[in-house]
Amino acid sequence: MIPLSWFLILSAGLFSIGLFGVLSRKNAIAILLGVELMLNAVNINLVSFWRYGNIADMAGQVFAIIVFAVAAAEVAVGLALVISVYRQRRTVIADDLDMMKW
Amino acid sequence: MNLWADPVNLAARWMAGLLDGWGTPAWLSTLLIQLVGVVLLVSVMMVVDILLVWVERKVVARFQDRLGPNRLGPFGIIQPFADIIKLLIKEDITPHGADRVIYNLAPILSLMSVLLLWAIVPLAPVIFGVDLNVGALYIIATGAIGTLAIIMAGWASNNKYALIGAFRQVAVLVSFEVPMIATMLIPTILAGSMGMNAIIQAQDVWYVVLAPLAAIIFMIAAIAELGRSPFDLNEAESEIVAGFHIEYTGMKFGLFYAGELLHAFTFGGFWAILFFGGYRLFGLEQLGPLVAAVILLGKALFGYWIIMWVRYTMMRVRIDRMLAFSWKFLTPLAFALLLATALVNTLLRDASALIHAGGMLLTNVVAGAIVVQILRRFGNRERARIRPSARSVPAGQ
Amino acid sequence: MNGTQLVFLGVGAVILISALLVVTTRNLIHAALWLIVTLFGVAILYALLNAGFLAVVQVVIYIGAIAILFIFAVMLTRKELRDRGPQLNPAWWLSAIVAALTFGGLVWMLQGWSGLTRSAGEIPPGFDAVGALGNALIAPNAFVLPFEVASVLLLAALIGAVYVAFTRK
Amino acid sequence: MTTETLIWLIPLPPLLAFFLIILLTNRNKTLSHTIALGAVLAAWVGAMVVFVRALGIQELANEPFASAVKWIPTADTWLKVGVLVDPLAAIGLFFVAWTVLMIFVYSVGYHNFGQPPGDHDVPGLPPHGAMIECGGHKHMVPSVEPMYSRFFAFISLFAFGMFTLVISDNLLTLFVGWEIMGLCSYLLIGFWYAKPSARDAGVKAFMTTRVGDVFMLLGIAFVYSATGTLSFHEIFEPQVLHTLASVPTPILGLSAAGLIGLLLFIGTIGKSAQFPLHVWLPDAMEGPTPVSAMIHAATMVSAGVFMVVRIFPLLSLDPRTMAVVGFVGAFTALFAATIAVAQNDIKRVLAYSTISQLGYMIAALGAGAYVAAAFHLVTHAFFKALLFLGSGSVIHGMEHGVLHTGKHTDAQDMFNMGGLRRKMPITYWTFLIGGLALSGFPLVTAGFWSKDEILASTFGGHMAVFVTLAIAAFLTAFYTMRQITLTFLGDPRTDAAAHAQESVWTMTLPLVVLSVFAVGIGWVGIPAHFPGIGGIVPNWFHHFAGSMLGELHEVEFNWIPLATSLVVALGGLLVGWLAYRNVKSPAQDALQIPILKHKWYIDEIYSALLIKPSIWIAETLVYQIMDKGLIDGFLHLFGKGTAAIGSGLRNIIDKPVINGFFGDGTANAVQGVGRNLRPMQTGRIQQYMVVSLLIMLVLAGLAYFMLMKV
Repeated sequence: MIPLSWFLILSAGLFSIGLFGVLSRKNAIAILLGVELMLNAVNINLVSFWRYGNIADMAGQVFAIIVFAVAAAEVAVGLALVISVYRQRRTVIADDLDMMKW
Repeated sequence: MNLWADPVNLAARWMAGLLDGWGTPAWLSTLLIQLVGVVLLVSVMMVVDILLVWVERKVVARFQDRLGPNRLGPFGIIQPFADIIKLLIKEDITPHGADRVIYNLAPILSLMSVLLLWAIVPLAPVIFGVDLNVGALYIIATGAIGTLAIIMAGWASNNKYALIGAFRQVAVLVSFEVPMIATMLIPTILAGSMGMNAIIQAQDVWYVVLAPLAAIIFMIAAIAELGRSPFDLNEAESEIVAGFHIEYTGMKFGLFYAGELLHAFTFGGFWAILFFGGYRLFGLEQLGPLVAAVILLGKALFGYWIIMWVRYTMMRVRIDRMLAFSWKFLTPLAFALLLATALVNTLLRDASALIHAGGMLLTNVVAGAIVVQILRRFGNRERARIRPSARSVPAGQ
Repeated sequence: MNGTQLVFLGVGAVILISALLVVTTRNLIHAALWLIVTLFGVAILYALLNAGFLAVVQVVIYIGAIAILFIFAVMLTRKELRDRGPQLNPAWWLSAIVAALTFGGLVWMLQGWSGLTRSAGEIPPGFDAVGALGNALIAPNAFVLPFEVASVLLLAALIGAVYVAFTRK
Repeated sequence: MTTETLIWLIPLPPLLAFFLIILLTNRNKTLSHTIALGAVLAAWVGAMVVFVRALGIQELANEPFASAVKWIPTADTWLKVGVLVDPLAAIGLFFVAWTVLMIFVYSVGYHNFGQPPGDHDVPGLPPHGAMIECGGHKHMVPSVEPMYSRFFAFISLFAFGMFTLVISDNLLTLFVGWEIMGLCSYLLIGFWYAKPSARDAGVKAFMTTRVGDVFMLLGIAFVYSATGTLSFHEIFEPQVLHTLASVPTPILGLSAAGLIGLLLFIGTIGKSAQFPLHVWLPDAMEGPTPVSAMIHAATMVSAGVFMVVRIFPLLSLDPRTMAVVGFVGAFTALFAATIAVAQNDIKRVLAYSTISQLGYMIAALGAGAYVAAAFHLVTHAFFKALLFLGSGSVIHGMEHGVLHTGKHTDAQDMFNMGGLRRKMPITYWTFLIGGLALSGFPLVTAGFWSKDEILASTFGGHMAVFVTLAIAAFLTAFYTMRQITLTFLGDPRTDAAAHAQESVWTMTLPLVVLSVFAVGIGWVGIPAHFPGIGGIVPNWFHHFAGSMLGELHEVEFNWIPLATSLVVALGGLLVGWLAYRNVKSPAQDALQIPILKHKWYIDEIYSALLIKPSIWIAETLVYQIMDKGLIDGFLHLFGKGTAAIGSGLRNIIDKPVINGFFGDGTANAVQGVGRNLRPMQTGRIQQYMVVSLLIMLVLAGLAYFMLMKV
């Protein structure tokens, strides 16, 4: 059978890749893609802990579902923001959106 | 256990024994067996699909007061094969600037999404790919893949019309998925399970009796998701030449076409499963799995016929009207029905089947009456807004 | 080494590779599509973990809604259909180091943990995960409150998104 | 419900009513008086239940109903407050509950509830009456009191104070109730605050009683410092009393007990309007009549006596204190009586008679006649309340007449009355009963028994007191008869009197009830060996109240005091009737001699001795010279000095050092730092994330090494 470590390491890798995407991509949408990857990594952890822990305790799956909801909300609002920013400033490059600097 | 009572499992067991005889490891043999089953199912469906081409063309002809294909074979039954040959031998064009991989992937996905649906269709109590306990959700999921295919096609074609078609498809899907899920949940509530088989087994009384409105809404949403007229905005010929598959030629287009037809047929099947008792018909299914399968396919054909009927008799709707129709009318209605059903079902749980059915029907009738009233008001207001001189339509017309 | 493990390894490889492509491909549409592949892989992982419901929900929500929204947004936010120029920040190597450090740290922490190599317990016969999940979501002594809060969050997100993206005429 | 709990609950309803009316129902007259009456009725029920249960207990004096709670933590003990119902408190509860209830009922009628609001009535003035249209012709009718609800709120608060005082088991809560009543008395005397006379009367009453209260507070403090407790039965422990009696004090060589008794007694002098501090009571008649009846006849002024009775064991330790008490009481009795004979205002006569009757009780206490004093306290409460209410009814009737005739006649001057017995029979008969009780008409009236007991008990040792009281009794009978004659008998001397009419039932009913008590209450205290009827009714009161003191000495019967009381009572009544049978105007009144009319010029003397000097001190000495000259001068000087110092400091230290260095310097420094750090803020969110993550990872690694490796 598959040991728990496989899942965990896999999700760790996925998480790091997502993190890299978030930190390094220029395009705001791409950053959101990275965020999605990270969320999925987290979900893998949750579900595998559910499976490998007490199976009658549904906390893991419930958390996963709530992560789904959060992800959906985050994407909806985030993309809406991106789109409205694009309308305002004709760009979605994160580094060009630095009105907050000195 | 004989061939008549349970052909599939019999064959599977026979094959397993055979493979063991050859000394294949267990997991490999299971894998192979399932593979064979899938191939079998898919090929059967493709054959059905080919027949559907013919059916569609004949029915269109009848609707449009023509004869339709009638040269090749009896009633032109051979015509589809001719079509397939034609498609196969046509030039396969990939437009310049197209995203080659995605462009070629799209038609496959689109057909795949349809075929995936058949994995959970129980042709008979013992003939089914897999009895998912989340079947209803599975339908939506595969629908999502279909949409994905259309978007890929639209985007990869590097063509404005195609892109517009894809956009429309996404908008339609996102907005019509909601009432569809809501109405799918009504049989789920009544049967207490999402599994297709369980739903069918629970339908001693067809759910079209218990929830006619839900059936209607489901059908409308299905048509919208299929992208067939009057909701065929993703390929509205007169506006955006052929929508997402404008650039496709030869067998790729053929795949889209086949996918579309089979999709319609499949949704007819699901309509039958969810609301018309699936393979059950007055105990006839007891005669044997094959009879049951025939019954189901017949019902699916009936649903398909309804879809065609709607398709060839309705005008195309404007996109904004369509979305408004979904968000402002279907979705609230579907959710209201969902609530009412849940409530009544809980109230009448312990009542006799007759009372239960009566209560359900009554709920639906009342809801329907209210809906009709609302629609009349709205229609009259619209008329008054557009043509103040127009007289409002009195009740009963 | 048996079937499931093979499946897992394959799926894992697909996931990681497609994820890497998500964060590196120049073409955003491709990135989104690769994301979809990743999500499929994750869904299969769920299935391996006997969480069928989550697998299907993963497909419905992530692929059916989120990924398509991404593609939508990508298409809406570009002047021409092609992406030119580098898609990574000039300082991408730094973030690469950070990510690598994170991964290393996580793995290092994990291998220090005792329960790492435990294997899954047997699923008791007749255990209905979906039913249990549903009960857990609406049981007052379980997660009904987070569930409701999540629904409110979704509503707020809906309204907020509409408001933000709305073009004032 | 246990009796103790019930006792705790007795004072609460009136307090509740007070707050309810003040805060909520002030606008609604009906609701207000319903609440007040309901509350006082509840208190009445409670009191009666407690009283009856108290009667049921033998040896109530030795094991009274008592319960106490810890209130204020003192160094090592607790200051406890609690309730105590012994025979005395039971009696107090009895008459307080009855009179208060009666007076509440009476007030409803007295303030013309149900009449239309006046045309130009203003809050703060007595109602002028309303013009109503009736059967074609207009005529004036009494109008309802504008501040009706307010009145009931105040008397409810007063009832709370009185009940608290009666049931309290220690001096402190007793004092609290005492002061609450003082406040209410002030508020109610000045109830019609737009009348200057009422205003001044209120202030006067407050000031004068304050004088007494200060001394009383001193006494209480002394008690606490001497015994470490304020609870009665702890003070009255024999050894405590013994120590108190033996400890000498620097003042006049009095013992501690004597000094304490004296101080507390001064409080009584203030409250019960005894001789030097009696001046406030007559002016207090400016208030509405129910107030005069309740506060200034039945309950509050009795509270003074009640307190003295309470502390009697303490008081009786020192003969000199007793002598003072006796002297003050006797003198007040006679002195007030002499003034009363010359007053023309119907209420003032009663006021002075109240003073003199209180003097009676005090004198009796001074003579050691504890039981007699308590007895007279009760009877007097009833018949004096009756008399006051009667006079109020009379005034009411007269005001009717005044309104009717439209002439401006003083509705309180007895010389404007006459012949009212036909107009207002109920008032007449009840007033007559009250009068006879006051003047001690033999055998039938309560006043006779109590007074006779006092005279009898003073006869033996204290001859002077006995004689004084006898004369006072004669005068009492005399002016009572004078009052009755002038008011009710003869013919109407004015149109107002001619058109007076009987009051409403809410006013007459209390009169009747009280008159029953005024007659009947005496029979519980008939001395056992009184000739003829003695011993028919057991001398219940004597046993009950007397059980408070350990030894119980029934006064041995003697003919002389009996004869004296008979003679003075009957004689006084007869003389009064003969003298005023046909007096038509003040001119024909032989007793209108200035010195009596002006109350022995006490007020004038006070104003000359105290008020004018104090005003002079305040105005000239303190204000002009000290305040303006000295203090202000100093202050101005000081102010200038500080201003100079301040400006100096500002120029030397503040501007250069503080502002220049600390203020601007730090500001510039911060600004410079900010200017140099600014480029860090690139506005690029990913940079922020990278940096923060790096730092976090490094810190995490460090922390891990620190924690694990060490």
